[in-house]
Amino acid sequence: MGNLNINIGKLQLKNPVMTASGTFGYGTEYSDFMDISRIGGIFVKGTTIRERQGNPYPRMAETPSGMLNAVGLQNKGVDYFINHIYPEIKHIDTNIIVNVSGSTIEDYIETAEKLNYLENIPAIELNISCPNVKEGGMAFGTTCLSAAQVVKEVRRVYKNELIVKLSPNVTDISEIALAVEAEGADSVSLINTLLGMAINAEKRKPILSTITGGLSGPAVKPIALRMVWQVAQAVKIPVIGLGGIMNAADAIEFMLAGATAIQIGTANFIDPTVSIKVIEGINDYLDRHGFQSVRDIVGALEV
Amino acid sequence: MGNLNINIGKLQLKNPVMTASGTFGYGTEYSDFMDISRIGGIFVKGTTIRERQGNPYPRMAETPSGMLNAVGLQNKGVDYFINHIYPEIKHIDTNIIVNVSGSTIEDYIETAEKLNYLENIPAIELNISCPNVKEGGMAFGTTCLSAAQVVKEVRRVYKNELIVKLSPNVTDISEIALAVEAEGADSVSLINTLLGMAINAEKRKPILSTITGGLSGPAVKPIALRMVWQVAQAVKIPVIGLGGIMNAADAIEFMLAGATAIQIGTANFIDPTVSIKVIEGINDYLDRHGFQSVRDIVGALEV
Amino acid sequence: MKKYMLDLIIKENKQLSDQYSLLILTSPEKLPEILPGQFAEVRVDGSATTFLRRPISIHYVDYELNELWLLIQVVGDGTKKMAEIEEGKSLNMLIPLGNSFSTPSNIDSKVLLVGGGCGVAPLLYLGAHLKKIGFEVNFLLGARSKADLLQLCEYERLGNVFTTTEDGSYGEHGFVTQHSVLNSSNFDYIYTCGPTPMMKAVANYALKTSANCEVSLENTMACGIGACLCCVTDTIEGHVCVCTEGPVFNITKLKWEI
Amino acid sequence: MKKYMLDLIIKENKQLSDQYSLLILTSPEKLPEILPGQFAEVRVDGSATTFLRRPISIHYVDYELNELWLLIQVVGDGTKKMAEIEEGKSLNMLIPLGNSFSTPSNIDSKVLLVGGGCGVAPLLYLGAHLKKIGFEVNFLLGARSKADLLQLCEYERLGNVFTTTEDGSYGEHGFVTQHSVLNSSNFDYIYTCGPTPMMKAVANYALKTSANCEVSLENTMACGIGACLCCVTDTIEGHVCVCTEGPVFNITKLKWEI
Ligand SMILES: Cc1cc2nc3c(=O)[nH]c(=O)nc-3n(C[C@H](O)[C@H](O)[C@H](O)COP(=O)(O)OP(=O)(O)OC[C@H]3O[C@@H](n4cnc5c(N)ncnc54)[C@H](O)[C@@H]3O)c2cc1C
Ligand SMILES: Cc1cc2nc3c(=O)[nH]c(=O)nc-3n(C[C@H](O)[C@H](O)[C@H](O)COP(=O)(O)OP(=O)(O)OC[C@H]3O[C@@H](n4cnc5c(N)ncnc54)[C@H](O)[C@@H]3O)c2cc1C
Ligand SMILES: Cc1cc2nc3c(=O)[nH]c(=O)nc-3n(C[C@H](O)[C@H](O)[C@H](O)COP(=O)(O)O)c2cc1C
Ligand SMILES: Cc1cc2nc3c(=O)[nH]c(=O)nc-3n(C[C@H](O)[C@H](O)[C@H](O)COP(=O)(O)O)c2cc1C
Ligand code: FES
Ligand code: FES
Repeated sequence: MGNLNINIGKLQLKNPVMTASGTFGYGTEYSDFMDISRIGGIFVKGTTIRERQGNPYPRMAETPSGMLNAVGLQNKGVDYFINHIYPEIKHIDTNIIVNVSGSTIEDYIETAEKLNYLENIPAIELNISCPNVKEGGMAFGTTCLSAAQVVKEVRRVYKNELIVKLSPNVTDISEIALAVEAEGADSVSLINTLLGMAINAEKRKPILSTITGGLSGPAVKPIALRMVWQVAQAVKIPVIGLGGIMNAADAIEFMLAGATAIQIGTANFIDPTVSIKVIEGINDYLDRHGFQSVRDIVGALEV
Repeated sequence: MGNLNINIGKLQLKNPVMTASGTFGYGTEYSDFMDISRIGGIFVKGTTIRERQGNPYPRMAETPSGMLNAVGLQNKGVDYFINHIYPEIKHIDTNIIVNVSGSTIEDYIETAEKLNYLENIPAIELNISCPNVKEGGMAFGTTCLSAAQVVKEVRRVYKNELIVKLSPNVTDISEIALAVEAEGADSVSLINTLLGMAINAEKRKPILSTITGGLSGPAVKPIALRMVWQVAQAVKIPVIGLGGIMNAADAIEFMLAGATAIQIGTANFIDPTVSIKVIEGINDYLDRHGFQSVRDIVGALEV
Repeated sequence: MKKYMLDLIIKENKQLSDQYSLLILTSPEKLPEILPGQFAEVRVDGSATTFLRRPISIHYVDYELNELWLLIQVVGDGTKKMAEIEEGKSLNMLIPLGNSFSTPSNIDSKVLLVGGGCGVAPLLYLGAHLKKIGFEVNFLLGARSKADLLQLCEYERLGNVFTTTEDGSYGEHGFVTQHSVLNSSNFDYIYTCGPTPMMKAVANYALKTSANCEVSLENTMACGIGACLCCVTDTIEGHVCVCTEGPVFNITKLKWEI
Repeated sequence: MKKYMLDLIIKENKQLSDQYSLLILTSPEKLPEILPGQFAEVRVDGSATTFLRRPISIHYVDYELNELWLLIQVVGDGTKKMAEIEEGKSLNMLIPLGNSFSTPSNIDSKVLLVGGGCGVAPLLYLGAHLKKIGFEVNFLLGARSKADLLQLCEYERLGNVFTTTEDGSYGEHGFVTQHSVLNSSNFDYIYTCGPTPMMKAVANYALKTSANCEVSLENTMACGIGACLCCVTDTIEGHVCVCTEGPVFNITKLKWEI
């Protein structure tokens, strides 16, 4: 039985398996299927300063080994989260991390500031990479300048672990990672979804109401793995890897490539208990290969 | 029976279905399985000024709904092509288009110049987007400046149809498309492969000899479709769409998004006769929907 | 209600036609409580093109025989694989999902269950439930042709069945909303499931006749349990998830143009 | 040789064990000419994780019965689906692919066919071919244990069979290259197929004893017909495709460190 404990900066995880924002609700949606406190961490839905109705439907299209979504950050706003949702989930015995999105830098700052004071929210994940809203999100994550700027401003007000979630829709993701590291990000998570599109040929219409949407699932895994590998080589802060993880082998690949921990997104839809299976699979891998601790496999790729 | 003829600039196609460079050899590899002259055009292997041995093996990894390759432009060089291969294929009654790669601008210029004089090569496809060779290719395709530069220089010496193949590994592909259009590209083709990576968790080693490789197949289709849509909106020259096309519906989606013609790559490995099936499927679609000509569906997406 | 992930075993696969299959599933354990109108998210194995689970209505539950019925219409690869599944194999599903049809508080209410095509599926279980409580159940079932009118004798066992076919091959000729029973009778509660245009026409009729009306909506779903927000519909309360707040909605809640 | 894309029908699926299946395929039409050492690129349907075709050696061809045999070892999802295929279903394949083993010009040559694990597959057809021409055929077959020694009686029908198992459960104990026949006899031609370390050991033996030696290589393949250049191996003539210039190579052509 290997040791699964691992830290991301100040954040202590009982194991490196977490669930990705927007795919796991607030956690409680899955509690019928398993003991969600066994997971290393839960990244809750994208939260914005004010309530958002999100995009019109249809918001989803299935693609080969993946899916496109165009949810568009539907949520009731940070105050509703603090007053109504936080009290319901704060006692879950794992790391609850809030994914923070915004249309302007001020939105990010204000939202982060409010979350700073929640005792049981040890970290936020700054989503500068959502491809599904016109006015913001991804735009911040696609140039070093804007990424650096938003991180700098949020860092000023947010005192706990600051994770910055990077967009894969860029020429050089390491550059962006270095830029946010320089401004005080404690760690980076990647990847968010890739901008994609689906068409119904018979109807000659886009499938999504927004024409384009974010691609996730195993289809993107090779790209995510490459980016985690590149970023892990470039930065000194911990990297959280995600994108298409479906099983323990996938998770281990990300860790070998340099991820300190991983998140599971779309796979939750296929198997709500997948995160538990991945935890067990990693444990089994450590045993079979004689590793004492999961820390030993981080970046252990032999090249 | 709709009319399948369509032009890409001066290039006349009997139908919009072509086969992608690196996936269809020199065409003759497939002639046991079908009459290859029925295809609208054949993009032959990446050709360089001098012979290249390509990358060490393993060069291939299967991924969910796709594959990674790291061939690295293995070919016998342009002179060998002109003297030994061209004579064997020049009588095939379809458009034979040579995919040209290089490590320096001079390589591209010299290669293009030599191909200028081959009567039955009506076009070249400038590959500024190969992710599998260190010294060049993709580097040219990832900034507007370098993309514009290589196109400008090649345009000076190459008089026939000049197609520029774009890299998807960029933040804004329309920008690059506009840059090469401005320098005289007659059309653009997209997408080349996305940079990806595969790891064997049990062995803790990368699967490819080059660590990273190019991702192709249906996994990338949503991304390719989005990029074709974006570029078709941005440029005035024709767009050739490719990336994950497996059947007629996929091909039609690309044309609806704005592609004047399409290429089929990885799907040839799954079904060597796929291009003929796609031609027939497009024809059937035109009939069912009452279109006189395949030209009527180009960009016909209703948004 | 507690949700489960279960592997149910195919006890029987009655291929009703090329296009329709009735799957009768069972389990070594007692089936959980399921309400009429709820659905399952079914995992499809062995299809290269089916990545996500597929939402399928609960057609019927027989607690005595410990049977759960699904009625499958083949429209693509996922439903094709399901429709072809062999007896003895199992299907993995999340169940029971969604809300349910409501029950009229007044036992004298006249109820009508209007189904079109494969949308008839959830109405069998609803009809059985209403009958058990003591309602007189009326079904109005429409389809393209006789071959698409599914499970008729099952419905007939539960109440009065009125039918229409678009080609006139069975019952009255035309659409459900043109059936003469709608002119000759008045209903207090109307439940409907089927193609959206049909449900809108039914909703329209309900509004005109001041009947209470509940519709069962479809939507593109990824999770089926309210986690992804992919399946929203527009209501007077804003965007809500069809998989948790629905699939059953009272038409007064919807922002439908009818 | 002309290549075909054919749907061959499973006449029989002999599940030799959990890990191995022998597929006997047939076709309403006459099978094309196939040479020993050639392979098929088999399409696997109904597996979500298998995207590309899978290269599988021709185990045997019986032109009289119009049968083609494949010997499948389950290593992943693709081979699992193949090994489980039901009789009456069909497999789509590109066939015949690759070059073939050569035939010694001198009929008195002593030939040895050395196979390890599932690498024994192509040697059955090669042995049958050599026997037909008039050679006395010697097989040296190795496996982990008795259960992994496949199709023994088929080989025995064609010539002398020497065996080794790593656990000593059958034949001589150890690896094929430790078998006593290698000390007691001299061979002019050695053909081998199996795990690379085994083939290298065999090649080493061949070099020492000045025997001609041909090996059948594996590689990761996408197209199987020389179009993609994914399957190269390093030879004295540079990178060449295993799917067209191979899978059979004379060891003098390879840049092996042995
Ligand atoms: C609450 C609910 C209950 C349903 N009950 C039944 C039932 O009892 N019996 C039955 O046969 N069908 C039912 N359906 C419809 C069924 O889910 C779809 O027909 C099925 O998902 C199509 O899958 P496919 O792979 O066969 O087709 P695909 O090839 O995926 O697509 C074919 C068509 O189905 C639509 N579709 C694809 N995925 C979904 C999805 N996740 N949700 C909705 N539509 C989709 C596509 O837009 C397309 O038009 C129900 C749907 C919902 C939302
Ligand atoms: C010329 C040739 C002849 C062969 N003959 C036989 C035979 O007669 N019987 C038999 O059982 N097997 C044979 N093989 C091996 C067989 O192709 C692989 O075992 C099979 O492709 C694995 O597929 P999978 O989906 O079961 O496993 P996967 O899950 O894909 O992978 C399992 C293992 O197989 C390897 N593998 C995956 N894809 C390929 C590929 N395209 N080519 C080679 N290796 C791969 C992987 O690296 C991995 O180690 C032959 C291979 C070659 C190249
Ligand atoms: C339906 C859906 C909603 C998502 N919502 C968010 C979100 O609100 N904020 C965010 O940062 N990422 C969001 N994502 C992206 C995921 O967190 C994750 O980065 C991405 O899906 C890749 O991982 P996967 O392939 O494991 O799903 C969403 C993804 C999906 C599929
Ligand atoms: C094995 C392989 C080799 C390739 N070689 C080349 C090449 O030499 N030049 C080039 O421009 N593109 C090359 N490509 C990219 C394809 O032409 C095409 O752009 C890409 O595969 C996406 O299309 P697809 O998904 O239909 O395969 C290659 C792709 C594969 C799979
Ligand atoms: S399908 Fe995920 S919220 Fe409804
Ligand atoms: S597998 Fe494509 S060239 Fe050999």
